[in-house]
Amino acid sequence: MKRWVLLLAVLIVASLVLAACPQPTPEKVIETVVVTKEVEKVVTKEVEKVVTKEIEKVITKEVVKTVEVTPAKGKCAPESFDQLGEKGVIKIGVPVPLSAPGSVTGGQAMQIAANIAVNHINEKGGIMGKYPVDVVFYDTSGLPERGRAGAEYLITQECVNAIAGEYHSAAGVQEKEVAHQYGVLAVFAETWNDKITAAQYPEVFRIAPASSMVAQADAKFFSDLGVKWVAIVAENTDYGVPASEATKERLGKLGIESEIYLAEQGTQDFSALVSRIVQDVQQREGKKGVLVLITGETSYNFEEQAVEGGLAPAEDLIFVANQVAANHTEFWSNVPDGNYMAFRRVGVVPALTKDNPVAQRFIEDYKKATKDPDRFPESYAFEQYDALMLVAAAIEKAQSLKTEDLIAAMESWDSRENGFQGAQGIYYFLYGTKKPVPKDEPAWMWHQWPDPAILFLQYWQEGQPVDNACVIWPENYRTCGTDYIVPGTEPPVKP
Amino acid sequence: MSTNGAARGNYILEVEDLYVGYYRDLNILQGVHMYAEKGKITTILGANGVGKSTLLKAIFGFLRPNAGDIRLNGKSILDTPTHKRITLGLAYIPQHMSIFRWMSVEENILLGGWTFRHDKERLRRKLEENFERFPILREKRKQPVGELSGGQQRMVELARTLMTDPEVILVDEPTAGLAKLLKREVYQMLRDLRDNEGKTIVLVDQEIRHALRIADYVYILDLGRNKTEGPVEEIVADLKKAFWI
Amino acid sequence: MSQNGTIRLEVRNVVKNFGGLQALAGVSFTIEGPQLVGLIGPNGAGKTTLTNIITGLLKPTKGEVWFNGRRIDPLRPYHIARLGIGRTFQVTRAFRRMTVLENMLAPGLVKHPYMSRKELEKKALEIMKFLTIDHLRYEMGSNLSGGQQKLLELARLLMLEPDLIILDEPFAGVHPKLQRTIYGYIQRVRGEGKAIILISHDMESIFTLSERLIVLNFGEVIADGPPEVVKEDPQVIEAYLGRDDEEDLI
Amino acid sequence: MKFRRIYILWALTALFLVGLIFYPRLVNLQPYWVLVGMTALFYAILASSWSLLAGYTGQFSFAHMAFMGLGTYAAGILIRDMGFAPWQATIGGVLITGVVGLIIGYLCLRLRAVYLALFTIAFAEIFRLVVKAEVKFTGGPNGLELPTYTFPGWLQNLLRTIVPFWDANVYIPAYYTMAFLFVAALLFMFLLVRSRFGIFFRAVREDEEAAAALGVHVVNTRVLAFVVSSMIAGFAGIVFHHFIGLIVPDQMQIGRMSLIIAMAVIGGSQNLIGAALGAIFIHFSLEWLQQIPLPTAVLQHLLFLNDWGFSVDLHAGVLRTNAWRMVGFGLLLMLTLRFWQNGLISPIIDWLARREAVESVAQRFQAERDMDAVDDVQAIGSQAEAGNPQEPTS
Amino acid sequence: MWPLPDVLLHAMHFHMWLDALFKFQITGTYIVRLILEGLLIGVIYALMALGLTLIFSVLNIVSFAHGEFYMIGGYVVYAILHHYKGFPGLLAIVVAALVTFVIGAVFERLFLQPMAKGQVERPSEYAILITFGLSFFLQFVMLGIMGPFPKKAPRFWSFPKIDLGFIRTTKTTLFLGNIPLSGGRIFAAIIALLALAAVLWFMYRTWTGWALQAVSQDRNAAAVVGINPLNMNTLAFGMGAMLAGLAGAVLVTVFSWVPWVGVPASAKSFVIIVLGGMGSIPGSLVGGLILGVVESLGTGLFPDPARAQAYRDVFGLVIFALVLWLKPTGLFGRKL
Repeated sequence: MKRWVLLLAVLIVASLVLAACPQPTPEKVIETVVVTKEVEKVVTKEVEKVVTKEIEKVITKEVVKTVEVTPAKGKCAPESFDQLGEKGVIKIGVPVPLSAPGSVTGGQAMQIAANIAVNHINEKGGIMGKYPVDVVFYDTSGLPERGRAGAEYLITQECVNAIAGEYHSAAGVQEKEVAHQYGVLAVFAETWNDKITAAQYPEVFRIAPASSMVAQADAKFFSDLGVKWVAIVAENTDYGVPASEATKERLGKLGIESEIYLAEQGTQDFSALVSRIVQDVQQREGKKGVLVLITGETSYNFEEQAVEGGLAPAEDLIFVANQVAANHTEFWSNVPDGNYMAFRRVGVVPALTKDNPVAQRFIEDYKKATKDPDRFPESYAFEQYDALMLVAAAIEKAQSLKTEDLIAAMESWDSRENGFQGAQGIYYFLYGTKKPVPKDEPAWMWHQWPDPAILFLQYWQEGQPVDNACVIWPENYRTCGTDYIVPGTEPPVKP
Repeated sequence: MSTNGAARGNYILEVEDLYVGYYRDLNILQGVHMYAEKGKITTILGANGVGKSTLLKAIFGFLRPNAGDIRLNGKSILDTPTHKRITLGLAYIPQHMSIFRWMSVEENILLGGWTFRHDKERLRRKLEENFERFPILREKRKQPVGELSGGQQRMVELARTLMTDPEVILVDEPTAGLAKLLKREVYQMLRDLRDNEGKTIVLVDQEIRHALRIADYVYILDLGRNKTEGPVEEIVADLKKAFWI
Repeated sequence: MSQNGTIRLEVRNVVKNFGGLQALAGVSFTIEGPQLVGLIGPNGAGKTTLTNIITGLLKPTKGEVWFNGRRIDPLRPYHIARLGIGRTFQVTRAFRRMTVLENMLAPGLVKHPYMSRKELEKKALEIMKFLTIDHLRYEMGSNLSGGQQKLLELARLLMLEPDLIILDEPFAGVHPKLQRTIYGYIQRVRGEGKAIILISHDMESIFTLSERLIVLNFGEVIADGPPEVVKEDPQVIEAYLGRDDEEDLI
Repeated sequence: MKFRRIYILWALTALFLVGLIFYPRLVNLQPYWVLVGMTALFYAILASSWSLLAGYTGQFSFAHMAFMGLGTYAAGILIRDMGFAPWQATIGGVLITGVVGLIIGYLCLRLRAVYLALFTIAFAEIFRLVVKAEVKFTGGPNGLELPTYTFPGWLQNLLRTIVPFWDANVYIPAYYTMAFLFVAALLFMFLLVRSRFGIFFRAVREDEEAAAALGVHVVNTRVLAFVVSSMIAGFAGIVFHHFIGLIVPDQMQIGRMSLIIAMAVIGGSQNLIGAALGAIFIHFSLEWLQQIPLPTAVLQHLLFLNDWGFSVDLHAGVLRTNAWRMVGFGLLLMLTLRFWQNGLISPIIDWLARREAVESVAQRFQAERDMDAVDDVQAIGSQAEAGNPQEPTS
Repeated sequence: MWPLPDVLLHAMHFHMWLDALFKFQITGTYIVRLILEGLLIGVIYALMALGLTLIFSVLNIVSFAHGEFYMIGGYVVYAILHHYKGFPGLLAIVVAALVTFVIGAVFERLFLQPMAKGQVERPSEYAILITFGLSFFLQFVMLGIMGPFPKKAPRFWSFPKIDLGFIRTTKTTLFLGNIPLSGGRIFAAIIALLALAAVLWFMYRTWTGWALQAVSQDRNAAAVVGINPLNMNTLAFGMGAMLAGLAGAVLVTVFSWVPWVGVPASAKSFVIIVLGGMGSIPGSLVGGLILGVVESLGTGLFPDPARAQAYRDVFGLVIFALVLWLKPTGLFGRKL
C-alpha cells in the first residue's frame, strides 16, 4: 500500500511541477509567435538578453490568446533573409518515398531530379544570386502517418521554407494538412488525388494532373478510338480504386461499358484474372480496350502475364499499359512481348521538349545522373525538378520568405502567357486566393496547373526506346499519322 | 550381497556410480553400478520405474550422466556421441518399437548397416544372413514396417541390430507385448547369440522368470539404486526375498 | 468434503480403448471414507489411464465415475479438481517459470479466490514449512531439484484442500531423505481424514502405508484387499513374477 | 532500514513516470519528437499487451495487429455509418474487439504453439485482405478516416492549467492522452497479472494439465487473456488512429506484427514492463538511426556505402541507414533470442525485483551427493524401520 | 449449373451470381483453363512446400523464413544473369540452389542446433521466433543489397515453333486447343517437376535420403543405427531452403522480384503443408496442386470481378484456417 501512496505522491508532485514549470523558452517564443516579432523590433540587440526576461510574462499571456485562435505554432522557418544565418541557405523540404511500401523507383528518381534542381539553382549562386538552396529529403514510405511525420519533421525540425515533392497521394493528403496548419508553402509534384487541391488551402499548389483529369483523358481516348467496352485492371490501392471508379464513371458518360478488375498487389500471379478478362473480352462485340491502372513494376508483371495468357494487343483490342511502360529499358526487359502496347504518359515526351532549353538541360543532366543515356526523365522527375524551380522562382519573385508573399508570387503566374517556364511546360494557376474557383468548375482546380500534357503513345517495335514511340492521342500531338497502329503493321509515318 | 564388481572376471562393460536423470537434476539413477562380463548375459531386474531402462539409455548415450563413468573395454565412452557408439561395438534395442514405420522392411534392415553403407558386399551378406534368420521378413521385404504385426516388427528391429555384429547388445524388454511363442523365440535367440556367437548381452526385463532362465548374472535395482546382485543361482535360490521385499 | 462428511469414489465398470488397444477392460471399485488405497500393477496395467480418467484428463469409452454422489466422468479436469480430487503426476509438473510461492498460490486462489493474499501466503508457508521447502519460497520452480519439485507438487495439492488425493509415484527419483518427508506428508494427510490413492512401484512403501491394495493387470482388477492378503494372492505374484507353469517355454 | 534493490526499481519507476510527463518539454515541444514519443507509446502498449498474451499465457498470436486494426475499423465505421461520437465509438470499438477476441480465443483453444501461430497469421491476413478488398465498406486501401477527439470544455481548461503548453502543438494533447492510456493500460495489466488471474495465466502457460488438475479453469483463463489483450490492442489502436486521423489496411501487415514481436522479445516478453520499455527503446532508436549525424571527415570515407543501400549525405552531414538499420535490428532480435531468451530489459527488472539469491544447480547437486555420502546407511535403516509390513500406518 | 441448395445460394448473394453470369458466360473451356493454370502454378507451390515439409518432418519446426529463401533464390539468378550476360540460365538456377542451401545450413548450425542439443529453453517458442527473426533479417539484408526496385530476370529460353493443330506454340505461349498457357510457367513447372523427381529419388533411393526419412520417423532409432541426427537436421534445413530457393530461381523469370516477395510465398507454403498434413511428402504435392486450383477457380468464379483477384489469397487462407481448426493433421497427416 505504501508504494502506491508513494507513486501517487510522485505523480502529484510531477504534475504540480509541470503546472509551475516555465513557459516555452523565450527564444522559441520569439520565433514562433506573431506577437513577439513586434516586441523584438523594439528591443535593441544589445539589451536583448536582459529584456527577454521582463517581456517573458507579457509574451506568455499573448501566447495563450494567440494559440486559442490558431492552435498550431511550431514552424521555425526563417521569415526574412536576415534570419538565414551566415551561409544564407534556404531550406526546402522534399518528402519522397524511399522505402517500401512506397514506390522507391519514383522516390529515387525524384531525389535525383531534386538534386539537379538544386545544382541548377545554386550554380548561379542561389536564389537572388546569394542564397543557395538546400533540399532536405524525408522518406515517407508512401504511408499517411509517415507523410504526416515527415511534414512535421521538415517544418519544425529542419525549418524548411517550403515543401516541394511527394509521390504518393496517401502521404500527400496528410502532408497538405500539416503544411496548412503551419502555413508553409507546399508544391505537390506527383500526387494526383483530387482532395489535395480540392481542400483549397492557400498554401497548397499542384503541378501534377488531378486524377479526375487523367480519368477524363483516358475516357476520351477510348471513345475517340470507337471502343465499346473496356476492362479496367486496377491495383487495389489508394490510387487504383478511386482512379478506376473515376474512369468507369467517365467512360459511362461517354457511353462506353466497362468492368473493373482489382488486383491485389501482393499477389504476383494474375493468370486467373487474365483468364477471366479473356473470357469476358471474347464475349463482347466490337472494339474492346484494356486499361492497366496498376502502377510500378507490378504492372509489367500483369502485362507480361496478359500477353502470355492470350490477352495481347490486337486489331479490335486496344491494350493500354500503365504509364511506367515509358521506362522502356525496364519495360522491354520485363515485358519482352509487349509489342504494340499503348500507354498513357503524363508529362512531356521528347518531341515536346525540343524547343524548351530548360527541359533540354534537365534531360541531359538527368541522363548523366542516372548513368543511363537512354533514360528520358519520368514525369515525376520533371515535376519534382519543376516544383523546386517554381519555389525558387517564387522566392525570387517575392523577394521574401514569408509564406503569404510566396503564395502571392505563385498566384501571379495566372495565365499561360504570363506563366513560369518550367521543364515540362509553362506553369500557371487559374484559381486561388484572389480568384476563387467558380461554381461550375471542380473544386480541385484551386492552385492546380490546368494543362499538364496527357498523351497516349504506342510502341510498335520490340525493344523500341520511348523517344520514338508514336504519339497516337490527342490528335494535335500525333506523330505517326495514325490513331492506332494495328498489331502486325508499321505506322505510316516514322518519327 | 554387494560386491565390488571390479574384482570379478573379465568385464567388457563397466558402469560406475552413475547419476542420470531426464530433467536437469531429477536423478532417476542415483549412484548405480553395473558390470557386464564378456560373453555372458547380464540381466537387470527390478520393479517398474526404478530406472532399468534409464540405465540402458545412459549407456547408449541418450541421456547424459550427471556423474559417474561408463567404460567399454576399459575406455570411457562418455564423450562418444550417441550415433558413434554403434561403431564401438555397442548395440541397443529400445523398449518401444524403434522402427521406421513408413519404410520397407528391407530398408529398415539395411539402415542397420548405416555405418558400413559403402561396403556393398558386406551389406548384401548381412542382409542375406538376416533373411535366413527370419524367413518371414524375406517374404514381406517390400512392405512398410508399420503394416507388420508387433512380433514381426520386433524381428525387423533385431535383424537391424545384428547388421553391425555388435559385441555388446543392450536389450530393453524385448518381449513386451509379444505372443508367447514369439517370446520363446526371442529368448532362444538371445541365448543363441551368447552361446554361438559369444555376444555380451545386457538384458533389462519384466518377465522375471524368463529372464532368470537365460541370465548369467543378475542385478536388481530399487528406486535408482542397486539393491541386490549376484550370479543367477543365488538369486533364484531366494526369489521372493530378492523381489518381494 | 461432501455434505455428509464422507468421501465416496465409485468407479463403475470403466472401459477405455485407445484405437484398437484396450487399456482398461471394465474396472470397478469403490473407495469410501478416509482410506489409503494402494494401486499397483505391472507396467501397462492401466494405472495411469485410470488416474487420468478419474481426474478427467481422459474420457472413458464406457462406464462411469461417481464422486460424492455426483457423476464426474463427463466433467472437465478443473471442475473435478474443484470438487475435491487432487493428484500429482508421475513426472513432476511444477510450474517452472513461477516462484515456489506462486506455485502454491495457484491452487490456493482456486479454492479461496477472495482470501487476502497475506493469509493465503501464510497458509502456503505453513505447508511449505512442513514439507521443508519454505526457504525456497522465492525460488523459480525450474531452479528446484527433482525431489524438491516433488515436494512442491505435494504442497500445492494441500492448498487445494482436496478430499481425495491421488499420488502417482511420489517416491520415484527422490532422495531417501526427502522420501521420509513424503512419508510424513502422507501420514499427515491421512490423519486429516482424506482418502488417498497411492500409486507406487516401491513395494516397501506400498505395503507399509496402504490399508487396502488394488492390483491392476491388463486393465482389470485382479486383486482387491488388505496388503497381507494381496501379497499372497497367486494371481498377483504371477502378474509380477510370471507364471510357474510356463517352464516349458524354454 | 536495510537497503534493498527494489528501492532502485521504485526510484527508476518514478524517474520514468516523471520523464513520461516531462517528455514534451524535454524535446522542446518539437511536434515531430512529440509525435515520435506518442507513436512509441502506442507501440509500447501493443508490445506489452502482446506479451500478456504470449509471455504470460504462452499463446503466440500473430493477430495482435489485426485486433488493433479491427477495433479501429469498428470504431471508424460506427462513427461513419451509425453516427456515434468519437468517444462512444471508442467504447463500441473496444467492445467489438472483445467479442471477436472471445470468438477467436475460443477457436484457438485447441491449437498449440506453431498451429496457433499459423492460425492467427491466417486470421490476420484474411482480415487484412478483406478490409482491403471491401472498398465500399472499409474504404479499402484508401483507409478509413477517423475524426479527432474533442475534449469537453471543462476538461480542456483543467488540462490547460496543469499543462501550460497544452496547445503548443496538436500532438501535445495526443501525447498526453496516449501517455495516460499507456499508464492506465500498463497499470491494468500489471494489476491483472498480480491478481489471481496472473497466477492462473502463468500456470496455464507452464503446464495446462497440471493447472487443470489444481482446479484452474483453463478455458476461461486462456480466453480471458486473449480477450483482454485484444481489447487493449484495439483500444490503443482506436485512440492512436483518432489522432492520426486515418487507418490503412497496410498497418496490419505481418511485417508490422513482426516489429511488435521483435520489440516485445528484445525487451523481454515475459515481462509487461520489459516489453513496453523495449518498444519505446526500439522505436526511438529506429527513428534516430534513420539518419546518424556524423562529421563530414568520417562521412567522406563512407561514400562507398552508397553502393550498398546506405545514403551518405555530405550536405546534411548524416549517414542515412535506410534498410540497414532494420538489418541490425533483425540481427539483434536473433542474438537476443539465442543468448538472452528473457530479453535484454526484463532480466534487469527481475534482478532488481528479486528477493532472494538463487542457489545454483551445481551447488545443490553437490549438496545432494554430500547428503548421500553421509547418511546413506541411515536412510536405508530408517526406511527399513518405517517399512514394517505388519503395522500399517493409520 | 450450380447445384446448391437455395438457402446457400441466397447466402452467397444469388443475384450477384446472376449478374456475373450475365456479364460473361462460364464455359467448360474456361473452367478447364482455370484448372490447368492452377495445376501449373500448383506444381511450383508444391516444390516450395516440399522444402517446408522436409524441414518440419526432420526438425519438427515450421520455418517462418521459408519465403525468404525463395526470395534469395530468385535474386541469385537475377544477379548472375544481370552481371554475366550469356551465363547459362540453368546453371544459374543450380548456383541459386547451392547458395540457399549454404545459407540454410549455416543458419541451422548456428541457431537451430543449440535447440536440438537441448541448450535452449522453451524450444517451441524459440523455433517460431528465431525463424521469424531470420525472415525479418534476410528481408532487410536483401533490401539493403538489392534495393527495393522490383527486378526481373530476362527469359533465357523460348518455345520452338510447333503447330500440331491441337497443340501449337508461339514464342511465349503454348496453346492447347484454344487454351493459352503461359510459357514461362510451363518452363518453371517443368524445372519444378524435375526437381521434385530428383528430391523424391533422393529421399527414397539413396542412403542419405533413407537417413533423413529415418530421422523424421524416429530420431532415437536413427541414432541407434549410427545416424547422426544433428547432421541430418542441417541437411534437412539446407535442403528445405534449397527447394524454396529453387522455386524462387525458376519463378524469377515469371514474376518480378522484391525483397518481400517471399511473404505471400511462405503463406502459401503454410497453407499447403497444413492442407496436405504436416510432414507428409505426398501431402505437400497434392496440397500444392489443390491450392493452385482453388486459387485459380476462386479467382475465376468469384461473382464480383472487381474483387476476384483481391480475394485470391483469401481462398487459400480460409481453407487453411478451416483445416487447422477442424483437422489439424491435414489430408495425409501422419502425426500432429
